[in-house]
Amino acid sequence: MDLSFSKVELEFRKEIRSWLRENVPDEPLESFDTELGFHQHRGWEKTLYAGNWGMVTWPKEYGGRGCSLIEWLIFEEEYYRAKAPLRVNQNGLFLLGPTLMEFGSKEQKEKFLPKMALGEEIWAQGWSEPNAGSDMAAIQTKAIRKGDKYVVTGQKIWSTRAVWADWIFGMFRTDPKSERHHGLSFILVPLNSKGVTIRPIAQLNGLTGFAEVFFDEVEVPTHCLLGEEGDGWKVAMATAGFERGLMLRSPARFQETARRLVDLYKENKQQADNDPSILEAVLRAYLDAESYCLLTYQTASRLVNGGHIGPESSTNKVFWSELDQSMHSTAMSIIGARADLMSGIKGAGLTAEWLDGWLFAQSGPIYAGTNEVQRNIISERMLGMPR
Amino acid sequence: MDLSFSKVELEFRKEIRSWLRENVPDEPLESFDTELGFHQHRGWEKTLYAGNWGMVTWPKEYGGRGCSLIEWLIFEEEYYRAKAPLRVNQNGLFLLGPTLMEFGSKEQKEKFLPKMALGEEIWAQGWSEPNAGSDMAAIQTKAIRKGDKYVVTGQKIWSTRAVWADWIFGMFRTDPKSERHHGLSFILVPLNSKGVTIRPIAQLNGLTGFAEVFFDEVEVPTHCLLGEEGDGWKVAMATAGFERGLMLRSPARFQETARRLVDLYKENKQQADNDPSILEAVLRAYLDAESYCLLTYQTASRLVNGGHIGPESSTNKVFWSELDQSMHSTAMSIIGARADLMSGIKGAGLTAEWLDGWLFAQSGPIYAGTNEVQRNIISERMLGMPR
Amino acid sequence: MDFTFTEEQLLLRDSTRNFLTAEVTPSRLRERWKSHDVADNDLWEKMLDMGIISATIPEELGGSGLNSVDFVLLAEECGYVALLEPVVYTALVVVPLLCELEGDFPRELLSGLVRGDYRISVACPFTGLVEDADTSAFVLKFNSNKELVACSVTDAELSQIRSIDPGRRVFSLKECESGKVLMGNNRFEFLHEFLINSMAFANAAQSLGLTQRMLDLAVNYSKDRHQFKKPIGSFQAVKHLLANVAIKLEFAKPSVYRAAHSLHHGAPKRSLHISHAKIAACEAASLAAKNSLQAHGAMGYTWEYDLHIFSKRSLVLSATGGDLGFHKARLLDSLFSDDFQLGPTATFS
Amino acid sequence: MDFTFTEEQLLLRDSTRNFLTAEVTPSRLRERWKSHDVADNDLWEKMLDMGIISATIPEELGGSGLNSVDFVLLAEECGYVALLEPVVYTALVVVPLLCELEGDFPRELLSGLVRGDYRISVACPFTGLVEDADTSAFVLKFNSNKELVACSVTDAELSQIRSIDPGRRVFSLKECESGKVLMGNNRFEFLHEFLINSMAFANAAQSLGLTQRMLDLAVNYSKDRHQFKKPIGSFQAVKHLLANVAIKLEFAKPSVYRAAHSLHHGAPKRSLHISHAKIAACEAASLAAKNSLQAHGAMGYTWEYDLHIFSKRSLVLSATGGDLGFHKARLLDSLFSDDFQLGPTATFS
Repeated sequence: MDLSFSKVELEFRKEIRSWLRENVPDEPLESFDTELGFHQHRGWEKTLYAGNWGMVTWPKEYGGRGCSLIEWLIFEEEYYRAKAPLRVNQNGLFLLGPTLMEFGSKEQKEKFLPKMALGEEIWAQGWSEPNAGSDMAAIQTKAIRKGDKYVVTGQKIWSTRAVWADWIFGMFRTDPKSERHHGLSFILVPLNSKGVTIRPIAQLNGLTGFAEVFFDEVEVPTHCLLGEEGDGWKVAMATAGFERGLMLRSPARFQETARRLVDLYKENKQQADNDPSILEAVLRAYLDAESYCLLTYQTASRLVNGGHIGPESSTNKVFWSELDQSMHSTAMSIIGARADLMSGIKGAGLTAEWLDGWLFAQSGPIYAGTNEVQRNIISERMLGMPR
Repeated sequence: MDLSFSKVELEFRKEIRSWLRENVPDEPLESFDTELGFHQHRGWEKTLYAGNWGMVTWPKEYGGRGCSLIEWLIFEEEYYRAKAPLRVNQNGLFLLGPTLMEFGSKEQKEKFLPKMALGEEIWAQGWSEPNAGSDMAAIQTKAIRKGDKYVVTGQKIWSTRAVWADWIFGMFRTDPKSERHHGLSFILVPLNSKGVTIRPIAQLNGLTGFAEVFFDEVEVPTHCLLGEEGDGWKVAMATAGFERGLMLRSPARFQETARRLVDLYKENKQQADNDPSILEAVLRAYLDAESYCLLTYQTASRLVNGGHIGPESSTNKVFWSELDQSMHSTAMSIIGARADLMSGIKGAGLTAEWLDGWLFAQSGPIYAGTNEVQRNIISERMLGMPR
Repeated sequence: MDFTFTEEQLLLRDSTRNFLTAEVTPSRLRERWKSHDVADNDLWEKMLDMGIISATIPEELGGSGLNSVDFVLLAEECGYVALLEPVVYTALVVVPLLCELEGDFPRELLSGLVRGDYRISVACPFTGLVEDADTSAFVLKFNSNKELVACSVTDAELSQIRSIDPGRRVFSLKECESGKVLMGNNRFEFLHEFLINSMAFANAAQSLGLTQRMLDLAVNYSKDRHQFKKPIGSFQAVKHLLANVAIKLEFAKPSVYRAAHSLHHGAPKRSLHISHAKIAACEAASLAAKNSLQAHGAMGYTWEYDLHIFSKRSLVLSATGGDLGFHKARLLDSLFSDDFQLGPTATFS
Repeated sequence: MDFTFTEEQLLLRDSTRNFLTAEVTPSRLRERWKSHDVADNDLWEKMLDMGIISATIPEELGGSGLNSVDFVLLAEECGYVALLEPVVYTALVVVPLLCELEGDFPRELLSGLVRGDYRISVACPFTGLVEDADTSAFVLKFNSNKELVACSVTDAELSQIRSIDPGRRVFSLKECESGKVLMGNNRFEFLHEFLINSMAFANAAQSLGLTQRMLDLAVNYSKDRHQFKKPIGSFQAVKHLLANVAIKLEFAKPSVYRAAHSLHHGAPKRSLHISHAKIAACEAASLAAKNSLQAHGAMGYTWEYDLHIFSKRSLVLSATGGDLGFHKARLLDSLFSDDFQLGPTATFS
C-alpha cells in the first residue's frame, strides 16, 4: 500500500491541470440537453481530443494515451476541479468504450473508438423499453438476421442523449423464439438509419435529455454486432458493471459538490444553523464524498493489479446516488426560503445551479438500474442470499 | 373539535393524580422478568385494584369504572407521569381484555375479567411457534376436541410473561386437516395444567422475559374457547389490532422518555453538542412523541364517536417502535464514552436505565408483528397495493 | 375532549373535493402554465359562488364565518389538486389578517372580496416577495416603518421571478410606501407573527393534500405497471417505500388539525403548534415527492407525467411560510425555555 | 499510488483468521464470561507463539516489526471473533506508545511483552478507566501532572465496573501517582493525541470485523429460516436490510485502511483520517447490530443466540477510543479551518 502519487502521476496531473487552465471555456456551456448546448459540447469534445485528452485510458492507436486507471482518476479530479464541461459522449466513452475494449473485434475498435474519442460520433444508450425497465430481460425489440444485415423493429425508451446523438447501442432480441435473457444480442445502430424515429421526452427541468426511439424495419450491417449473437446479456452485464462501477460517476464529481456545499454552509452559516440537521449533513457530505473517493482508488488499484469488478459495484451505485440526493437536499435546506427561485432575484443564479443539480440528483436512484434492483443484486450476488 | 378537557375529565385526572401520589412505591420495583419482581408487580396490581384502578375502561361489574377512552389516556398520562410500575398483566389487560369484551360470553367475561383486573390471574400470550413467527398462519399446535375438552399438543415460543404467569391465550389448530388461517381457534389455557412445560428464555439483558411453552396432551375445558371454533384467526386479528393500536403503547410512555431525553441533553449539553446530529434528534423526539399523542387522541375520539380501528393501527406500531429506538440511541450518543457502563461508577445508574430501555427498544420493531409485516399490512390493506 | 370533525365539516370537505377534482385537473393546470391570461377567472367565479373564497369572512360582511378548523380540510383539498388560484391564502391569510384590524378600510376590503371585486395578496414577511401580485388589486405588507399597509398594485412596479414550479407566479415589487396604512407599528410584533403563522398553517394544510395526491399517484401506478410479470406494487421494496409515506402522512395530520384548533382559539402555544404542523406536513410531502418518484421510475421524471406538478408545489410550500430552519429554531427556543412543560399531561395544557 | 495489500499481508490475515475462527468460538467466549479465571492464558500463549502479540514490536527487540498497515487486517479478524484478550490494544496501542518513548524502561517493557512475562494496559484518556487491568502487570497512564507513567498494578486498588458487554473487563483504579515516569509533560499534547488515535484506530479496525460477523450471522440465518414457505432471505425487505449493511461496510473499509497508512507514515492529516475511520466503521457496526437483529427476529433477542456477543462489543468499541461526538467535533474543527483543502485533488494531498 502506497497512497502517494508517483512522479509520473504527479507530472500527469501537472500537465492536465495546465492544459485545462488554458482551455476550459470561461463561460459555462449551455446544457447538452438543448440543441445549442449539444453542439457546443461536441465542439468541446473536439477540443479535448485535439489536446489528446479524449479518453486517456485508451491505447494510443484508438485516440488515447494508454494511461492507468489511477491516472484516469487524476484526470477526472483535475477535470472537475477546473469545472470543465460535462462529457456529452459519456454513454460512448464510459459505457460502450470499455465494452468495445473487452468484446469488440480489432475492426470494431478501429471503426468506433477514435471517432468516439473525437466526439465525431456521439452515443445514446438503448437499454429500456416500455415494458422492460427494471426487468431488462423482458426486452422485445427484434433484430432479425437477413443475410449480412439485422432488421430491427420495435421501440426503446429513456435513451439518454438520443435526441441529437449519432449512434445508439443496446440489446435486441435476435432469436424471436427466445425468452428472458436468452437470445439477446448487443448491437450498435446508426440513428440516421432509414426507419428510425426519435421522439424527444422532456424531463423535470423541461429539457429533452432522453427520447423514445422507434425502429421500423431498420437495416443494420452485421458488423455492428458486438460479441457473439445471443451473448447480448453477458455483454450488457459487463457494460452495466462499468456504469455502476468505476467509470460513470467519478468521485471528483461528488467531492466538488461537497466542496460547494461546505462553502454554501459557510456563507450562510447563521441561517443554516437554524436547522440543526444541516451541520451533520454537511459533515456527512464531506465524509461520504471522501469515502467514495477512497473506495474508488481502492478498486482502481485492485484492477491495476489484475483484479475484476464484481457485484460490489452495485454498492457504488446506491452510495453515490444517495449521497448526491442528500447533498442537494441539504443545499435546498440551507437556501431555505428562496429554494425554488431560479432567476430574477439576487442569489437566484446560485440557487438555480443547486436546483438543477437537485432535480438531476432525484434521477440518480432510478437510472443505471434502480437502487431497488441494485440492492437485490448486492444481497443475492454479493451476500449470496436466496432469490 | 374541542381539545380541552371537560370538567369530568379534569376531575378524573385530579383523582388519579392524587391517588398515585399517595400509592406509587418510592423505590422502583424489581423487573417483572425476575421472580421477585413478578410477585412485587402482582402485589402492585392488587393495590391498583383496591383503589378501583385495575382497568378503568371496563364496566363496573368486571372490576372497572366504565371510563371513556379519553379518560383511559388521561389515566395513562398520570400513570407515567407518576413513574408508576409497568403493568405485569399487560397481555391480559390490553390484549385479551378487549378481545374478551368483543368476543367473550357473559360467563367468560365474569370468569376472567375481574381476576385479571385484580392481578390474581396474570396472562401470557401464546402467538408464535418455532415455525410460525411472522407467518402466524403456519401455526401447528393442535387442540383437538374430545367431548367437553380440547386436548392441546404442540409448542409455543416467545411467550412474554409465561415464566410465572397463570394463564396463556393463543391460537390453536382445532381442525387438524385445515391449512393456513382456516381451522384455527382462540383458546385460553391454564398454565398449571397437567402436561404444560415451561422453558424460560433469557433475553439480551439476561432476564427471562419470555419462554417456550410445551403442551403434551393438555386438557382444556371447552368453555375456554373464545369466539366460535374455527374463528380463531378473526379473533386473533382483533387482538393484534389492539396490540398495534391504541392500548399497548400509550403515548404517555414515549412522552415521558422524550422528557427524560430533553433533560439528559440539557444536563450534558456541552458534550452532546460535539455531535451535531443530537440536537436534531432531541427535537424530533419531542415532536414525534407529541404527534403520537395527538394521533392517539384523534383515534380515541373517533372510537368514542362510534368509529373502528382499521389497518392504520399498523402505522402506530411502526411509528412508536422506531421513535423508541431513535430516542434511546440518541441517549446512548449523549452518554457517549460511558454508554456501556451499568454500575460501579458515578452516573452509571442513569446509564443503566437508558441501557435497559435501549435494549428493550431494540425489540420494538420485532414483537407484536415485525415492522416488515406491518409495512406489508399498511401497503396492502390501507393503500390497497397488490399482494 | 373531542378530536374529530363534525359531520357538517366533513360534508363541506366532500363537496369541495368533488368540485375541485372535477374542475382543477392536471390538464387545466397545464393550460394555465401556458396561457397568457394571468388568472383563471372562471374558476375564481365558481369558487366565489360556492362561498369558498369568502368562507372565513364574518357572516355580517357576507361571508360564511368559518374558522380555521372548518377550513383546514378545504385547504387540504386545494392542496390535493395543487390549486393555483390563491384561494387558501385568501381565506387563511388575507381575511384573518384583515379581520384583526379595526376601521372601515379593512371592512371595505373584506366586502370587496365577498363581492368578487378584486383579489388581495400579501408580501412574504421573509423575502418581501408577493405571490399572484399581478392579479391582485392590493398587496398587504409591512413598510419600512413596520406599519401594515395596503398598496394598490397599479401603483407598484412588478417584476416576475422564475420559480422551479411553473405554476407559481411570484413577484418582487418596488417599494410602495405610499400604500394606505392599515395598522400602526405598535402592533407590528403581533401582526408579524400572526402573518407568519397564517402562512405556515396554510402551507401545512395544503401539504397534507399534496402528500395524499402523490401517494395516490404512486399507488395507482404501482398497480398498473408490471415488471417481472407482476405489478411492481407487489414488490416489498415498492410497498415499503409507500407505506413509509402513509405513516408520515398519518402522523402529520393530527398536528395540523391541532394547529387549526390552536389558531382558532388563539391558544398561547399556537406558534409552537403551527411550527410543529409545518415541519410534519412539509416533511411528509417531501418524502412523498421522493418516494413516489422512486416508485414511478423514469416515468415520474418526465414533464408529461403529472407527478412533478405536485412535487414542485410541495417544494414551494416547504420553502415559504417560514422554512424548516425558521420553525425548528422557534420550537427549540421554546423547548429549552425554563417554563416549558414537557412529558405526559403537557400536550393539551 | 497503490491502495492494495500485499500478498504477504493477505496471507498473514488468512492464517490469523483460520487460527482465530477455530480457537475463539462463541462457546469459548461464553466460558470466559462464566469462569473465575481472569484471563485465557492458553490462548494468549498460543498467540504469543504465533507472534501476533509481539507483531508490532521492532525486530531488534524480538518482535516482527509490523506496522499499522500490516496489522489492520489482523485487528479486523480479532474483531470478527470478538476476541476478549487485549491483543489488539497491545499491538496497536501499548506497543506503539512504548516505541515512541526513549530510555531503557520502555524497551524493557517491550522485551517483557515479547517474552510473555506480563501484559500491559492503558488508561482511557477520556474516562481514566482501564480495560483488563486485573490481568496486567502495568498500566500506562497520564498522571495529574500530565506525565506518562507506568503504574504497577499490584500497587493499585482496582474496582470493577459492570459493562453491558459481559466480555468487557473494565476497572477504575485509585490514583497511583507513584508509577514510574516514562515521559515528562513536555510531550503531553503529542502523546495524548497519539494515544487517542491509537485506540480509535484499533476500535475502527475491530469494528469492521464485527460488522462482517453480524452480517454473516444474519445472512446465514436468513437462508435457513423459513416463513411463508420461503427462506426469509428471499424477501426484499430482509434483503435490503442486509444490503444496506454491506454498503456501509464496503465504504467504511477504505477509510480504515487509509487511516492505517496515515498512522504508519505519521501523515499530517492522520488525526482526521482516524476520526473518519472511527465514525465510518462504528456506524457500520451499529447498523449491522440493528439490521442483523431485525433479520433474526425474536431469535436474535435471546441470550442463547450469539448475535449479542458481537452487537454489545460493537457498542463498547463505539463508546471508547473517543465517542462519535469527539471525532465529529475534531473533524468539524478541521473542516472549517481556513487552510483546509477540500474537493477533488485534496484526498491524498
